[in-house]
Amino acid sequence: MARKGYALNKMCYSFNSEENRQEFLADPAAYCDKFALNDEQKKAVLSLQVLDMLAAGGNAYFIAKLGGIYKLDMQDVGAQQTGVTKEEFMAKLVEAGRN
Amino acid sequence: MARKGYALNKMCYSFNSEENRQEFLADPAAYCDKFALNDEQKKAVLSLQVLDMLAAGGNAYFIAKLGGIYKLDMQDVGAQQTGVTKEEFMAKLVEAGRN
Amino acid sequence: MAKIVGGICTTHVPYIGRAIAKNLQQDPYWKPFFDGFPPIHAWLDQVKPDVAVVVYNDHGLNFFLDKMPTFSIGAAPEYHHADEGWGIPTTGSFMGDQDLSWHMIDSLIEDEFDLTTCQEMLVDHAFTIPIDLLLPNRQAGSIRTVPVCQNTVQFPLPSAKRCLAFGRAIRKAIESWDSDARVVVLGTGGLSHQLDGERAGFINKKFDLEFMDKLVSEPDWVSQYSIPDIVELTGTQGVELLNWVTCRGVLGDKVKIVHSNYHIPISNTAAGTLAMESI
Amino acid sequence: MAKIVGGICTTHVPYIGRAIAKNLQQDPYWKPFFDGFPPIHAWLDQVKPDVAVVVYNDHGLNFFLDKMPTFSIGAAPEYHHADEGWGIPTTGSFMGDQDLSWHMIDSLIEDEFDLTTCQEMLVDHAFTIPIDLLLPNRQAGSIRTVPVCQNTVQFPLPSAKRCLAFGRAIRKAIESWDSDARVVVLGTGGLSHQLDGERAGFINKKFDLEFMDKLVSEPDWVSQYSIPDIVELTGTQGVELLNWVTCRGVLGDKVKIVHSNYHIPISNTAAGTLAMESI
Ligand SMILES: [Fe+3]
Ligand SMILES: [Fe+3]
Repeated sequence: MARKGYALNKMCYSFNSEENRQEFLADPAAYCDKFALNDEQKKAVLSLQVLDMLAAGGNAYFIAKLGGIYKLDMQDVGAQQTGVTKEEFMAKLVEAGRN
Repeated sequence: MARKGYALNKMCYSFNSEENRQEFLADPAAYCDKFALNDEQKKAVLSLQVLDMLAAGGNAYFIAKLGGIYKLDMQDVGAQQTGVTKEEFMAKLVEAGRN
Repeated sequence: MAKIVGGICTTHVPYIGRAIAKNLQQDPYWKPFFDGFPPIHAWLDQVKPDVAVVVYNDHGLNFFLDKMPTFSIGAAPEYHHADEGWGIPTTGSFMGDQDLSWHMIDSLIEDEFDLTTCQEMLVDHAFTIPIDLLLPNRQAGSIRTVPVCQNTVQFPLPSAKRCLAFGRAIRKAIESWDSDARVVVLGTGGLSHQLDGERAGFINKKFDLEFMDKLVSEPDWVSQYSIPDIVELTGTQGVELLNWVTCRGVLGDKVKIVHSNYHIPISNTAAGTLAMESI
Repeated sequence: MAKIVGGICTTHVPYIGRAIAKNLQQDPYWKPFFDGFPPIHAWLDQVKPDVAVVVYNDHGLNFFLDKMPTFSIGAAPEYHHADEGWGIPTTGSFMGDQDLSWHMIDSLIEDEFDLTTCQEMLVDHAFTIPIDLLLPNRQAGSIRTVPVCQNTVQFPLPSAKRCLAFGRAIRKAIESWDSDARVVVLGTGGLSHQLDGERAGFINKKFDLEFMDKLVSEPDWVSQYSIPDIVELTGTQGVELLNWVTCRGVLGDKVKIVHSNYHIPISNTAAGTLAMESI
């Protein structure tokens, strides 16, 4: 997985800079091409599908920087990946503290 | 020594790029200031005194990149540091192979 | 010789930075977590550390996959936080302690730990948030720091056994440092959480509580678990408990608890806090 | 399982790159050095390696003092040379072997070597020149490579004992790699030379010859020397012989010499070459 995701993770690492985040937002597809993402990676990024990014070699810590651009917090991301609403996801977390 | 020489070594590391080498050559003092060299380091660089650069914390491998800018080879640098002519320095090397 | 006054392990969820910035300590969501700190503040007022050795993991600020060290140590005059890309506030800078950094580096490489040395280093929320939690009234320069960064991001990771040995070697290094400084050790991250995949939101309270208990009484207990075991038991990011393991190694054979706290959830994470003193 | 066909240690003086570029192999200054290679070329034609694991040290191309690893390993699809600042010609690129890289990384971290992994990596003259010397007719892709970089630049350095253990662990890794590939190991740098200070030009023929002899017959012999000892005996840059030590570790208990050569000077350096086969 490590080798597969390098280009995607490198793109996400670039999002530590506000200038790069703005460049991405102005034209996400062009920014993906600049980092030579393959089709699978590009499609996952443009559709903002976290599970697909992971399948394409993305590392959770780097993908989180892409989530940050869209103001997705970790509960949004968790809900998307587990196919539940954000409220359901948060309720599940609270539940884990009960037993 | 390591901590003392960081700025000097960082400047020398920048000489891996031709653009930076040209910028240095155009105005060595200004380039030293850009990397925040202290007075001792700056003086050593501007006078091209290798022993002084070493005393100011320079690392031999990084200093060599500065030597490269002035087309000094390792025999020039060796001769300067040991206070002999280049011919004498080279003769000493050949001599080391004899015994 | 320098004195190790104790160690504190605590979570470092980025979200906490926002709660501090907005003064939400008494907010019902945050109160059970922040309530874990006043007893530790009181203890720190007593033991008065001069230097903090902070064992943490970088999350893609200072290190990228082009140069990903297993163990790295800062040796800079100061350390800065910077934009991490996910919109948390950046904090002030931190004074280094280059004497201790180089003493540790010399001692640890002599002891066959293959360090990466960082004479310039950005520190991320995993370094800044625990310090802000523990020293809320910190002035610039009121504590010096040495960052010790462990890879918990790119597999393969160092084993729990290796981290414990690393911590013990750090103890030896600090104790042989010719200084009258008082040193506190931090271990940041965890406890159980998983951010990625179909198991996102996974938390394991039972294991966390046992881990905290054994960390105090029997630190080698965790060495029975491989990295895949730990990921299975605590989640892909729960593996950050390796930073707790290293911190525990620094504290020597026997410790007593100063204070502990455990609360679920902070963001997606089981938030543990554990302050210990060597005995 | 993969087979280790043997190992070759040789100097990597940057200046050699220019001699190759200008075809000076028969020039009187260069001939005694280049004459060391045809017997090794003949041996390589026989043993036909598919992959070269190259143990070398970076001289400030890929690594700066902000992130200086003790041991790092490349895990990239290919490796490029680049401008090193001192005006030597840059060479073509080198194919990686990511399967072997990751297999080595997994095995070495399991064996408690605290690697830095490099999924992108520039290789400097210490990597490129020995390959150019050994495979003068190399086509792009005719050999795959795994760079193994050791810190010999920023003190403290790993001990000779640690390097030997590292080499032995690399042997274990390669031998457990599920592949029918034939692997050659290179160790580059040295032998005695000192570039800096009042002792610039220092060369120690007596020690070098003893070192080459003992490296073959009794590899642990060098472990008696500390890093300051080695600097004293071989010069501040002679300490690059650590790359030879690691290479020797990969070759196992007993080896025989395929060919050896020793010539003073190339630039400021005693140029040693030593090809060995495991027996
Ligand atoms: Fe974390
Ligand atoms: Fe070299």
